[in-house]
Amino acid sequence: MLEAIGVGSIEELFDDIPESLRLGRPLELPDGKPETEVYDRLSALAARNAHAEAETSFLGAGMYDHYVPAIVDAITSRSEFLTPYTPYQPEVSQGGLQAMFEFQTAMSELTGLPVSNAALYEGPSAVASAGYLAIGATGRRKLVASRGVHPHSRESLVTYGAGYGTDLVEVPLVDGVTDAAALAEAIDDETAAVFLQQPNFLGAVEDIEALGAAAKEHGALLIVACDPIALSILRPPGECGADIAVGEGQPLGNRLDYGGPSFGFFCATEEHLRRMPGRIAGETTDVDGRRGFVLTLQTREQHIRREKATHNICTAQALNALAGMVHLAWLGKRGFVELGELLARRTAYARERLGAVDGVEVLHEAPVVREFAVTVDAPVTAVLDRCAAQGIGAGYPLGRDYPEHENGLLIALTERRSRQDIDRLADVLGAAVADLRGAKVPEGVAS
Amino acid sequence: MLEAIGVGSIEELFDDIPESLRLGRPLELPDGKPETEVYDRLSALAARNAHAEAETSFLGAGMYDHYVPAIVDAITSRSEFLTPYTPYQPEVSQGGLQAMFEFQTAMSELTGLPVSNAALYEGPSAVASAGYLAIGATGRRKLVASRGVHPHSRESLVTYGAGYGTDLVEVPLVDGVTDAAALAEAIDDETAAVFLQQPNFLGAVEDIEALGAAAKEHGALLIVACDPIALSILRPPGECGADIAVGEGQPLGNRLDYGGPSFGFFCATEEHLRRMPGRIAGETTDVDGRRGFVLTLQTREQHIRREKATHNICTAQALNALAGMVHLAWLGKRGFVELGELLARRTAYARERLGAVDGVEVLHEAPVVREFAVTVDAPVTAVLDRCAAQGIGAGYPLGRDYPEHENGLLIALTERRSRQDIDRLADVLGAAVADLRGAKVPEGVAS
Amino acid sequence: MPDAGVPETPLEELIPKNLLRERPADLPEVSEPEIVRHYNRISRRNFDLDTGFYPLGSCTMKHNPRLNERVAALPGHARLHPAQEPKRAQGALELMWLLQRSLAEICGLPHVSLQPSAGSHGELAGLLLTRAYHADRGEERTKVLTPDTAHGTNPATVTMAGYEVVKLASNERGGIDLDDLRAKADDDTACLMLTNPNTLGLFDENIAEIARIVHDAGGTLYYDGANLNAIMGHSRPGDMGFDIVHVNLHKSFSQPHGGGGPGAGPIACSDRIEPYLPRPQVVRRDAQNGGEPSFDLDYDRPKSIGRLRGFQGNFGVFVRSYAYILSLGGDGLQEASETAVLNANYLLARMRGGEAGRYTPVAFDRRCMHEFVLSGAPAKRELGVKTLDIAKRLLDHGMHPPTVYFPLLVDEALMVEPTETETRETLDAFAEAIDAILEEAAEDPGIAQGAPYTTPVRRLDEVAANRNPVVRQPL
Amino acid sequence: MPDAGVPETPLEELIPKNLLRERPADLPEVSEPEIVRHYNRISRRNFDLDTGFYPLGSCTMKHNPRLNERVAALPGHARLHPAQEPKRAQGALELMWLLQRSLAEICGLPHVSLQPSAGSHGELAGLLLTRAYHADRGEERTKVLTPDTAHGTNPATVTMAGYEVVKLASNERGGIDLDDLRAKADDDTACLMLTNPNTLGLFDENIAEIARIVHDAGGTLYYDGANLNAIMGHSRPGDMGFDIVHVNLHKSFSQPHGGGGPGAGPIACSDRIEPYLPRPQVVRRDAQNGGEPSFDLDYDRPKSIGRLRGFQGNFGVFVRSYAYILSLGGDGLQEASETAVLNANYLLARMRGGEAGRYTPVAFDRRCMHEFVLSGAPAKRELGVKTLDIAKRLLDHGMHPPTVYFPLLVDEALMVEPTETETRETLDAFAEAIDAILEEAAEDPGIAQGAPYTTPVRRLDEVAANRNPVVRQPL
Ligand SMILES: Cc1ncc(COP(=O)(O)O)c(C=O)c1O
Ligand SMILES: Cc1ncc(COP(=O)(O)O)c(C=O)c1O
Repeated sequence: MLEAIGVGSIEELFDDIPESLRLGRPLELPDGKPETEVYDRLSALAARNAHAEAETSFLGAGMYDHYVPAIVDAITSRSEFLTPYTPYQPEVSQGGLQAMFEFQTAMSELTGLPVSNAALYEGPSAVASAGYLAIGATGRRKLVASRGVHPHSRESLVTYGAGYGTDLVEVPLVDGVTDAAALAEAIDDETAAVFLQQPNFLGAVEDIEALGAAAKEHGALLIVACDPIALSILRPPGECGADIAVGEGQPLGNRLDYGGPSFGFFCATEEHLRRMPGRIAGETTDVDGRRGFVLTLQTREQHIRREKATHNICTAQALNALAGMVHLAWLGKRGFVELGELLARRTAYARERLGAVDGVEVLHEAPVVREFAVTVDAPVTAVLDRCAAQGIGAGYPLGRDYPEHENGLLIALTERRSRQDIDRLADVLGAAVADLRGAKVPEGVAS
Repeated sequence: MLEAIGVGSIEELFDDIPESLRLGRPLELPDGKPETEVYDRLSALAARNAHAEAETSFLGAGMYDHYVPAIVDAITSRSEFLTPYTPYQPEVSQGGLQAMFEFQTAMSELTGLPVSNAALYEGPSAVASAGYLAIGATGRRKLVASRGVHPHSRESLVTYGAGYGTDLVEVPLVDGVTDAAALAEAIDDETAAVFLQQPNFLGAVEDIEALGAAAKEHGALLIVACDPIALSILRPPGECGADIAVGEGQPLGNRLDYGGPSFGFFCATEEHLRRMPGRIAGETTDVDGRRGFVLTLQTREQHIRREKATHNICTAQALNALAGMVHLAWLGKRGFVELGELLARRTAYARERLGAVDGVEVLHEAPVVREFAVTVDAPVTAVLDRCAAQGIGAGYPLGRDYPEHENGLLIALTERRSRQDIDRLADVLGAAVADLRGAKVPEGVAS
Repeated sequence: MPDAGVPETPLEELIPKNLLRERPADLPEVSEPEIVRHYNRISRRNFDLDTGFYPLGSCTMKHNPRLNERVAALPGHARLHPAQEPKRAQGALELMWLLQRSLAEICGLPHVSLQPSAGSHGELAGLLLTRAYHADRGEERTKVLTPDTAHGTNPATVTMAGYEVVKLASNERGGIDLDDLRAKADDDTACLMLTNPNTLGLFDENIAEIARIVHDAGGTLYYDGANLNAIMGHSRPGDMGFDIVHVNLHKSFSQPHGGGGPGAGPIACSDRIEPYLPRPQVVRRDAQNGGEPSFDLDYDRPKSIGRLRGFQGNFGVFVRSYAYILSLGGDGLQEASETAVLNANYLLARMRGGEAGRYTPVAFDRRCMHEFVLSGAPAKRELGVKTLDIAKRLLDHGMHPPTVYFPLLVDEALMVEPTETETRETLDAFAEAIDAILEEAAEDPGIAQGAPYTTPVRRLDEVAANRNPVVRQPL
Repeated sequence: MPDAGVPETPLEELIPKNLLRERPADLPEVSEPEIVRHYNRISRRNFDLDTGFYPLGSCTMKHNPRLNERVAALPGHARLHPAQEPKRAQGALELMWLLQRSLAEICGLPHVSLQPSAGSHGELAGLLLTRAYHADRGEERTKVLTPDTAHGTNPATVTMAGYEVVKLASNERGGIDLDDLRAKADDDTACLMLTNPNTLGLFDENIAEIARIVHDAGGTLYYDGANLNAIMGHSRPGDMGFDIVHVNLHKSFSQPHGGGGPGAGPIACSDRIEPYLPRPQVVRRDAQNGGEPSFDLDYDRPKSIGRLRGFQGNFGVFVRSYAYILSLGGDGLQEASETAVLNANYLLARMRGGEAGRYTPVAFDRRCMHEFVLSGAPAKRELGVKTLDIAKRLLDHGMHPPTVYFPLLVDEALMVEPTETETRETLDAFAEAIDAILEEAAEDPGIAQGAPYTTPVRRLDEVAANRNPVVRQPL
């Protein structure tokens, strides 16, 4: 091949790189390894994680240990879905495009909003992207968010906002839900958007419609971040006056994967269609009149519009969105509702059961779907360690994000956590609290 | 649908079953379970097995813990290979047929015999099937087998032979290999076939050609069962005068799976082509002159020839044979030889290392490829328990199959067992033997 | 390849040169991406159940749940060595024991051996059991009865087991001709092998009488379980009088067919046959002190026919089938059979009308069980289009043809088994495709005769392949 | 659905009715086999890398080893909750730390954050870091320079980060016009974003001078790592003077592209940028008492720009890419780049001749790095066949077209990136296909203009799709 090129060595092909900029030494990385050794090495690392197969986990806080049906893996691992790129050539990408179209349909159904994109990276950055849209759409720069919105989402809003100079005003919770009066107070005619979360971070179901009225009044967009699983039974944001609904898609068909990859969804009213971020599949016909799909409204996108694009996103999370779609199809119309009902009932049971444990107090009494908060009467980190030693991941400590709930604990359920698991949690947690009651947090333990 | 059929209920469709033969009660099995619960139940069972991911295993005895490359799973899990049946309609089965053809080519290369079928169930029954062929081909009924042939193969020969009334004469081993004189003695003009194994059950490489001479002399078929991995470096049976080579295919691309499914291979001289058991893919052309493959020589088979068929096999192990083929392609011509060399060197090292351990004696000094035998100076079952407690599966106890080696231990290697693993085995085994030396086997422990 | 990590001794110093290979096996030498592309490409030249309708009669091409693949791949199953000490393989042994108990309940027979690797292996086991049973009674019998509708493995097994085949005629309802049976069942009869419903998809109502005749003659009754999918939870071979049953886990119990395996063919049997079951047998041992029971491999079976293969059988298949049984449950298995029978009867009803009713009428004009057999004789006679042509033309409709030319009893047979996992829409589409093919053939039989046209290759020259076999790539 | 196992309280008693859904989401209601068939069938309407050549320029469509999927799926990775306490997620944190160290070495920059989810996310991080860096110095700069060859995400990111784009011209060798740069780099310049080799596949030899100019003006230099595959082990962005780099793990580090993601876009940076890196950061803490080091998430970063997303980033992608780095090793990565460059130059050399040389000449007549850009302008002019037509006709040859109409600088651009995992045979076949298409077009341009013909659908009406968007299935 060198001969065909007309060079004497491969080295020569790198001649354009100035001598002084050549590395001139091997990379300080170990030499390549055979597959079997790489497997062993990665297995050894994996073995040092307390994963949800190894402990009974009640961790949630935005990502949930749902059962991912086997067909999700079977379908997403097909080369035909796994290895192509973005469907730039629609004639040979109908599989991916149709899956996107189906996904958009499903997300539109879940959120009650007419248009959906084909997914963004994940939840919090989707919230931030919604903020970006709101600023573009309203020409205003103030954002108002309930403290019920996921802390990661609020942080992302601040990070993203640093670019275009936005203010984020946070509104407190009372009795677990957004303080309606404070929210109304915070919204003014400079407000580009109001952010709520459904259910909120503490698991409470918000009255979106009531809360959103103030946003409407001032011409601010109402943006609702939601748990897609909860939308099986909750009134969809689109029916509560939301302009945009976004969220973390992980609970739909995606593994925990220590936080990613998953997908973010982004749905909106018709009005915002041409401002949407990300890919959108649209239906059309080919020259022979056959139905087909293309990436549509590409003039929104960076590869066409460059600095005038509505967002910079390019590679997104198509495969994860497909996983979500397959999961939804597997659940089916009825099964999806049944899942929501199951969770609501088990969660109600769990809250009651835990609330009855000595030293454990329910943090709020607002309605919940699949997650609820308690306060334990002992240093929560130590309590969590005790539970972990018994093979139980008891939940997410609220202290870092909500200093007002120093010993707060967020407890999440999925269909994988049975009543027996809940009862065991109550016992183990109760014993740990009883033991540690009155104990001081040893210094340096709280992280 | 009932209406279209013209019945009032599904029950009616079962009217042909006489009332007295209806079960008339639900099956005494638990009710159906959702996928997540079935997964949990099966996981719990799996967790109670000491598998080769959980312990460092030196178990072999015919099945080996080789690394199965990830592409084997990727390819064999494709619906297109996983879910069709036998390629009865070749026009839409070219994928499976071509894979069979490639497999036949590879097995023919490995064994040095010109024809191969597309796989049988597994090793020992393939040995028995070779015996059946020999009886048909020679019209004789006596079978002679070295005690170096896998005990399961010899047992299967006896089981199968019960049908057509054969005698199995067993020939002992000396110094780890088949006793040549005794073998020659055992073979006579009534002998249909002589069975050897390469390497034999104790891991020793046999001189097939020398041993086979007596078979030739008396017109008996020489049938060699072989470890396909060892054929990477050993002289192929076809070059040693074998008429038939068979074996257990598991080491090629198949998981341990507690013993199956794997595949058996079956190769022979041209002369036996029309007596071969099982499917055979053959090359041909279609009406447009394109190259294609079909199941060929079907007049050997049960579905065409019924009681005159050369064997009764129907469903075999096509997917496992494909796995074997993919593994071989992944290893490649050079890599396959390198694997054999690696094993031979590590095994030589291991035998020397183990032999130097106090209380451990090498059982034979014959050349070995990947498995060797020792005797421990303590009750072997207790020794194995000690090693297991240290996370080491030290090997296969020979006592049940070879009472003359009551405390014998067969130790197998694959590329997954490193030098460090071998050293650790030596240490742990040595310590166990030292501890248990002179101890009596507690009653009921030896199984 | 990993580093050996040990001295690089020349091979000849480890193994005598005359025992070593002179030239390496001529395997492909290609990169991983090329291997992936090669197999992905050729895979697309296969028709598969996950992509289309596959009504291959007698093969029960039901959906293969992917959950089963997932649980079979758990390291605790997939990387468990078959020679692991039973006390360190309790999960696997318990699973096998549970599967044995489940199959025993489904078959109505108390004992199960999971060892046989497929149906035909189970058949061989069954006849060897029969031989051992008679031998133990000092009897030597030489004949096995099989109906003319029997699957090819039945007579082939008879020969392999050292018996002689005696063929039984069918009666006008597709069942066994009782007079013929009475005439042939005698004290030389070792066994009658039967499928019920039989390969015509018809339940033989005389089964109790048949059992009586065979048993009175001193023979055993063997149930070929290929068609068990029709009757799960409704009727049990053991209750019908069968002594030995094989079950095809790759049919009724959803093990994927893999392009021709793997499968498994466990056998169930009655008390009198039990002593002869293959070795080793999975057993449960109750704890002396009220603790948890344990599971073991029992080798101490002096009357056993011995081993039929290595180790404990196709365990990976057991995992899948046990997962399937757990998923469906007793209620679900019964429902599966009901839906299988419903689907077959619906399709049959549809095909009684239209072109199909005229040119490919049902062979025995009864209601069917889980499958039915049509005769393409009128199509051949009146249209000049053979069953083979219809089958090939179906390929152009994107469907796998039914089993053809079997059972032998039916002229130009088409054996259709839709299974319970197909939708009504799919059944309708199949009926319509057959009608369309026949309609088209009435216009121009040449189209079907030349079919298929849209497949990766077209009709292949099997005669040339047989005459001049090329069974490997030349060097 | 599992049994709730708890009281079946009516939903309205748990959640006020006005907060509940009135009608269920209209999801499909189909059986598992139907779902499998549906997705299997539509999957075959995709072209994919595992089946054919995919020389999509700028996208590095290299082989995706299946080993990586296997290790990513280990329960210790796949079922690890992102909020697991760091002390109970040591394996994951160590893996991330090791990946950070590996990328730092490859990029030649000491610090790495794995948080960004793709290249464009990394770009946004880069500009936010730049802003924070300047702000910390009391500076407010408003402009970001991007060459006219820049990928669309660069200018789009500039806008999102609240900056203004200033475009730089290219010189006659395809590099940055230094005079233009000198003219535009001033104290309002926040950053220059650059790809090197750039999107023409050409290495800008003036990079040291470029860095000097930008740094002298007080700006930062951002490296768009999309083309890192050209130079791994040969040259490092950090050594070239870049302050911030993003790496597309889905390009150089073999994460499968998934039909448009997932990917990951870790960033590496210099010491002076480090204080501003996103939060939390994975850190190693050495044990006080000489024990094993431990790994942690460090939130205590007061100058951090904060979070760009939830939790710790696309960890599953990290597992795959780390497995890839381990598999190849330092030596293998260097060799990968060499082969990528060799393959591109070989293909370019082949395409300098024949019809391609005449109708689709290389845009800048130099040797290339890992990809090259052709101009289809002569083909358009002389044959009436546009780059789009050539691309569509390639589909009929069973190959994926190169990237087309990018970079914008090149008229009728065709951007070809073969990658290191393709064989010479494949490259030859591509060159031959292009020649054949052009030859055919010289005879009859209508063929290419009407292509493709053999694909699941033919050319689609994108105008109609835009004009009247149908973006979901109507109810
Ligand atoms: C009726 C009948 N009997 C026996 C068999 C043989 O079963 P197997 O293929 O599992 O050996 C089959 C299937 O192929 C069959 O359909
Ligand atoms: C040169 C260049 N820059 C940036 C990007 C954006 O990267 P990503 O798609 O990962 O956001 C791409 C790829 O799509 C690219 O090719």
